Amino acid sequence: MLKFASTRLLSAIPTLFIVSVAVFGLIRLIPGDPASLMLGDLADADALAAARKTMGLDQPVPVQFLIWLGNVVQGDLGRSVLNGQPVLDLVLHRFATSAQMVLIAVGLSVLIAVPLGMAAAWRQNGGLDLTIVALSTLLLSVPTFWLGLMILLAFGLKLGWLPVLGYVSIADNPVAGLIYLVMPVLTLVLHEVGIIVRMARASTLDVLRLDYITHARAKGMSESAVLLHHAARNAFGPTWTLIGLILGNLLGGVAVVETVFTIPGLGRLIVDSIYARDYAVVQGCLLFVALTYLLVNLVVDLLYPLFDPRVTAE
Amino acid sequence: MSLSRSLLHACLSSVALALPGLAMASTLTVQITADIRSSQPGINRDAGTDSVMLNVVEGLVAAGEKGEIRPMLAKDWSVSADGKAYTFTIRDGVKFHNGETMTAADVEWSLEKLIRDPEFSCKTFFDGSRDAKVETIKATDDRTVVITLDRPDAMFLNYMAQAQCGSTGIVHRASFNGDGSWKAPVATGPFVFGDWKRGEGLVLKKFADYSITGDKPDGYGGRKDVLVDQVKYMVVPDTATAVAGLRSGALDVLPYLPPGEAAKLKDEKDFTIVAAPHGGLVTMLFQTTDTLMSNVAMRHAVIAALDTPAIVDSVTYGLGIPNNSLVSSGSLYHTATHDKGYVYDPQAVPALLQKAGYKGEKIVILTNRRSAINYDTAIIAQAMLQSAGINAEIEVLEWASQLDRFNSGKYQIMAFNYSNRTDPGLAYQTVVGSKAKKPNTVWDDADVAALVNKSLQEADPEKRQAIFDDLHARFLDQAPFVMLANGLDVGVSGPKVRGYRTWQGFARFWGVERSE
Amino acid sequence: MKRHQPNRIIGGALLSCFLGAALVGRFWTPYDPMRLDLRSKLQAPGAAHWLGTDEFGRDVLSRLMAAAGTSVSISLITVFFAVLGGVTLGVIAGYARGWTDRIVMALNDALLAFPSMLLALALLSVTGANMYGIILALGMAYTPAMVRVVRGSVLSLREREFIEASRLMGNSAAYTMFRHILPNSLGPVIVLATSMFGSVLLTESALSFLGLGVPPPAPTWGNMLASARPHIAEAMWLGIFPGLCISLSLLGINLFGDAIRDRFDPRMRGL
Amino acid sequence: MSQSLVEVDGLSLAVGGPSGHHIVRNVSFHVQPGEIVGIVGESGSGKTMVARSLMRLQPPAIVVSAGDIRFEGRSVLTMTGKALRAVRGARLGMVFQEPMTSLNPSMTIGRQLEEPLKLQARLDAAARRAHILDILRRVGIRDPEGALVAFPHQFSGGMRQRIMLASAMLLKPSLLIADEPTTALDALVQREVLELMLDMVRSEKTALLMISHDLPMVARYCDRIIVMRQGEVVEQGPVAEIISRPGHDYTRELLQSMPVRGPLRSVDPAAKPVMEVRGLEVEYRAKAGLLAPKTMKKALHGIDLAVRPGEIVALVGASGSGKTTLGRAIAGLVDASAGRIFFAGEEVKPDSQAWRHYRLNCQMIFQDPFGSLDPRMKIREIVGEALRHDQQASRAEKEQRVRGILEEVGLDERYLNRYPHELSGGQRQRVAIARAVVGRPQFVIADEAVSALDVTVRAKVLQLLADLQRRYGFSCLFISHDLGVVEQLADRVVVMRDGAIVEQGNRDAVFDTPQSDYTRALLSAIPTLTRTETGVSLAWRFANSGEAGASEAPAKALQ
Repeated sequence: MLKFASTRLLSAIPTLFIVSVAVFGLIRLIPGDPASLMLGDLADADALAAARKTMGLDQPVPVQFLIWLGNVVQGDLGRSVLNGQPVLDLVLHRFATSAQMVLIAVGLSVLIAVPLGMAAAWRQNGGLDLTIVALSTLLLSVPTFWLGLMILLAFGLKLGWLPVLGYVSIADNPVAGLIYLVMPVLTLVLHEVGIIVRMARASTLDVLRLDYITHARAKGMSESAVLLHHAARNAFGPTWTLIGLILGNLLGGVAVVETVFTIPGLGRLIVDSIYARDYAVVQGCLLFVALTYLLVNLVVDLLYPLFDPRVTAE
Repeated sequence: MSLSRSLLHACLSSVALALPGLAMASTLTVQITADIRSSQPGINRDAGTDSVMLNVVEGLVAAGEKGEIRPMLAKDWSVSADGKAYTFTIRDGVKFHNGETMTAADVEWSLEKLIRDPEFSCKTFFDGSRDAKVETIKATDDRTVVITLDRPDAMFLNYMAQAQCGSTGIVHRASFNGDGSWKAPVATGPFVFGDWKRGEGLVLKKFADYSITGDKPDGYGGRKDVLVDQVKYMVVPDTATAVAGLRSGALDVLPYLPPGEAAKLKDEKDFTIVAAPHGGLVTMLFQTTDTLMSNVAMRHAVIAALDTPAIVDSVTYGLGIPNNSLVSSGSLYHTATHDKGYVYDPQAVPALLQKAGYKGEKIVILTNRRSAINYDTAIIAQAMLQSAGINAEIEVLEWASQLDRFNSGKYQIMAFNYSNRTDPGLAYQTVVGSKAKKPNTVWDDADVAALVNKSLQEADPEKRQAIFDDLHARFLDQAPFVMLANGLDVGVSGPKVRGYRTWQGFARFWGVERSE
Repeated sequence: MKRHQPNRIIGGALLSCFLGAALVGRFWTPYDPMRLDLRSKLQAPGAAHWLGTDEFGRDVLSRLMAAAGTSVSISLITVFFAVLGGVTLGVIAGYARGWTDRIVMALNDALLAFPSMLLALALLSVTGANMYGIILALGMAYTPAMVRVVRGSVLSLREREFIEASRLMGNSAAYTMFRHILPNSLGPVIVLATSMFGSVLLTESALSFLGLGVPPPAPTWGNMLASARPHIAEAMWLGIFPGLCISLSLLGINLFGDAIRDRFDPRMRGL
Repeated sequence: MSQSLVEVDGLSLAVGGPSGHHIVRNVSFHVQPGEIVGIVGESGSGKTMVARSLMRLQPPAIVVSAGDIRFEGRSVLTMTGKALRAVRGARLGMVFQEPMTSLNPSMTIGRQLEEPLKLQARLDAAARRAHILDILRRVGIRDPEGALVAFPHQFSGGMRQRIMLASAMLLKPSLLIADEPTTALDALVQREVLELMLDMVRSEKTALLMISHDLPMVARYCDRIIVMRQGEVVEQGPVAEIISRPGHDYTRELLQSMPVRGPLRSVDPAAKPVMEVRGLEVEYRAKAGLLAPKTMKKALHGIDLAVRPGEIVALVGASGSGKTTLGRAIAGLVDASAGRIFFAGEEVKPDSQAWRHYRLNCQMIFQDPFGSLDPRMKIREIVGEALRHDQQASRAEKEQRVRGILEEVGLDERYLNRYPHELSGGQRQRVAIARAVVGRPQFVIADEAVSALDVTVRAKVLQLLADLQRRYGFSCLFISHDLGVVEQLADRVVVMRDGAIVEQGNRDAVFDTPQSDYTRALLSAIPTLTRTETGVSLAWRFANSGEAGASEAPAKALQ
């Protein structure tokens, strides 16, 4: 397993290299640069040149890339041109914020969606099944920025139960931190439940067809025991892989939800940094996001044998 | 149900006590759409940063309500006969936030450090590349500072007071770390720079030892009474969320609101809308070197097709005042001459188009989504141009990309806002120049450039008035771009807030009260 | 055997409804969807404007009908490019294996490691927000998933006996590829494509929300929804109708997609 | 007569509600305590659904539309859920066909065996464990302690079926239902598992209801037989009576379909071989272990084999013997690591000119008629594709040949434009045969070509293959694990084990006087069949010997 993990990590290096080249090139292809943004309509040629020089943008792009790469290898992701903070600190701090929200949301989604999906599969084609399928499809198709605003208006404004905006880190104050997370998490949960229910239903249907389910019934087990002890774990495998993909994608930041609920997370940092042409931050973030994605999927693969002992981490 | 409801409330309110920012001290909570770039005034800044930092720092002089220069840290000043030496006498007993009393030596050190900093955003105002060069800054005694220039410069004090220059604010040595890097501002303003959580917001605290001067608030000068314990800025990028926050009481002031949003809140009694035009320009720029737009008849055709008052009315939801002159509507120089503007005359368009030899070529209007005014202007203008037979299309760019196009001059028509220019001369200076030297220049005319320079060096108001009248006539004749209105900043304050006003687009928090 | 019959019918009905609206919308709408009427801004649904007017006084129904065409074609073309790219690269990687496979998959993983939304955002900043930019950006963002699916399907098909049978008949690799492997890998491709179709609609909407969607005045459901957001309090209809269009068309596509999946899934067919 | 253990009375089953399509009609039978009864039928006969409905375990879409099932005097159909669950497992045990899917892959053997004990017996944990270890030992698991914490995939198919049996017999039910319990297993393992099962039911006095398509097997072990076809019972009675004097045409047809040895054809032993391999070896890269370096594993050890013109050579052996690998290596689907292949006396090397000629003259029929036909092509395209590289024939001629050969395999014009999934298994295999022979190859490899087919269909397809072979005179390498079929068809038999040839010779020599124990063990699994006037009589060779090659490696991973 160790060997598998290390091989996978090694094989991620070329991928990460491609990511860095792509990010570096892509962001420099975008018109506009941080110098002109800082100067706004005051810009003239001299001022721009001077600002670019202090930002290190006067060098040819390949040279900039090599300098950056050299620093990255030594663990230095550079500093933000926007506010001079070390990119690594910035990324880690923002990631922690996004991650706690995403992990809670995905965790809850799984807890809700998997039983629903299983119930739908168990009563395939029944009223319950049709309702669950239709509802999950509907949830899937409401844009999160819209859903988020509705939730904000309902719980924050109309009912006044929850703070409309602001953010407190769970680390600083666990109770308050959780309260601020309720609405963003709810938004994410409603969306992800839609996706996971469909997968859980499909994989449960596959499993329910198999003989060991009949075998379990033949042993005299009750329906709930059959579903819980025999179907659940085996049906969870494909869902688990999907969860990995969802996590990998969401941990890169949920820019929209973070914008709606004023959460200072990684997604908003990336979007803001793209808008601000904060090259070092965009590069650092996307490299980090790619690494996270690869790591999450590695962890998912390493844990897969828990749900299906036939699969060994090879 | 009601029991559980009240339990929930009890639970939440006990939590609320624990929440920072909801503590009992009187706190004014203010939206900012983006985090500040740095806490170092004049260096690494943008308009939002200036707006926050100018509550913390002060310069020797400040801009007054109408753009005139007022004393701030300087009690008064004198200019030598040759116009090259400025002698400032600083006020007694002004305290820095760390409790130390400000001396002339502090001023010398601070100005020297800022003006010579290669990253100073107003470097070109003071190094001779635009106007005069600052030769020396000397503290001649404990209370006197002398600044000498290489040539006379009528705008020098204006530059000193500019917000983008951080009002050339005076900071204490303790603002820097031992290695010379920036730490945090230790300045003289009415608010002390407090806790800054990057990406979330920051807190300014009342400065108890602030030395009050003047008798009433006057722009960035005058009397500054702090009536709250602290101002808490929260980064809320989404307008709809911010409005919800205002309604729920989580936010007290939204200093910058799209006019459309403000218009909706206008009729609700709880909210106070503050709208004030400033010296900025709301425009649609023409690229006069473009094959199509270089034709004056074409530009006149476009202008004739636009019902500019209707556009202004619509994009500002009735809050803005149409103004086709670069002399801002609030300016002393805005006389009846400057009320003469464009004539909406769709019937005249076909003739003008024919004269211009227009054959239905596509014209692209660039705009962005960051400014609701730019965006709406482009949409309405496009519809008006289309119906007048001009084949206009819209391209929406992300703001930085549009700025890049602006700076390189690569566009046909562009909806664009200039930031606040306090003096009409500065407004003309911004748009006039040589495209060869500076591609983001809009109006490239040597005679006009000479006139603009003259206006900047002229101190006599009557002579200046004549120059501005002449410039406006030429502006209408040459139509280098469409001037729609002056910049408009709309803010809103919540039910508990008293005394919040907006001025020149800045959010100042002295003189603002919050009732509990 | 006849699984989810009602779902399939509902799905088909919804889809044909929207396609019909898109088709009609190309030739006729109650009002000119682009015409501003600054005097009748934000009018609630009524006799004159069945679905109300927007913040520029444009007729919402007309815009929805016009938008159907734009939205549907953006989705269709994007998915088409994702399928084209995905099938080409996936087939090459799956069939060639070895180094070609490794290089294609390393590139693909790199693309996949970006959240698709952010990739689209960055690409759109380069190309500028226009229909072609969106198609390019979303096409690129969606291609990697398609490559993976096609490659997986090709790899499993390679082991099937009818592929060996083709080799035994003396057929070349290229022939086997196009005649046997390609047509048989289309099932999962179609399934993924239907889900992508809906996802494009949503992503385009989210991009509009972040400021980079299809530029006005051309309406899409996505940019209508995004620009309705500030008016949610006093003009709910501005958001509800385009939102309903997206939701219902997505529902239609998903239900229909399930039916297609059943049709293409050999296990389902065996039942 | 004592009360019957099971009484099925006029049972009808329908899909999707009582008025739906009937898959079982008016079935009645009974099982006495301790009796061993077999239900025989081909696919679609409804035998499995009848068996499952005894425990009310049929899929939810299938409902009982008429009739009654009584177990120990109580109606199964009207039992409450609780009562039913008390009967399941405790009084009624079941063994399923597919050992790969009938045990939960994510649960240890120990827990799966413990479940029914927990539910139905009042035993403490220690007693349960002792009981489970005891039964695992009885079914022949060598390391019962280790098995408790092992997962199903760590066992071979035979071992899993033993575990299934242990699970079903754990509570000493009064009836064991075994649904095709050994069909998925190798002939050798099949017999071991069956005999173990019979030992156990006999010693526990448990009645056994065995469902199978394999008439000889049922005949060998059962007291009574129930023959089903298309949802109906056509005949039932004591084994000896049904076998020797079948009362129904269908039963007769089943018996007729059983392979029987024909006269031995003479093949000129001096004739130059059409196809010959010398010293053929195939190596696989063994999966590298955690730290172990990659190693090569030999699947074939220096095989010499020749097939003469017009000869049918059968390649037999248990699974894993290398017979399929040999066939695929000869066809060029697997690269040989050593050795040479000759065709018509000339050596063929991959990618040579001779190879191309060989390629078109050596065709193959695969086992799985689902997998070997491209599901997206019409029948005419599938068969026509084999003529793609024939430059001489015109389009019209090719079309003519396609139609001709399809007619020969018994598929008329209506089938030309159909897709494989619209055909039955037998029809598909006919298409596969048509495709293989339409190009008039000189050599055909048939890899388990009839193994997946029903008995009656198999007989017809075999007959077809034999007819075509006679007509076109191609040589054939017939790979099969089914010695009955081989006995009917082959001229010469080659026995393989562990990648090497154990024995070869003409059919009669190998079948009548096998030289190796391994061959003898293989032969002991099939009956010798003699047709009598009214039916058949069955006899078994080497009934109590030949265990030598039969035992399998314990806990050998199947993957």
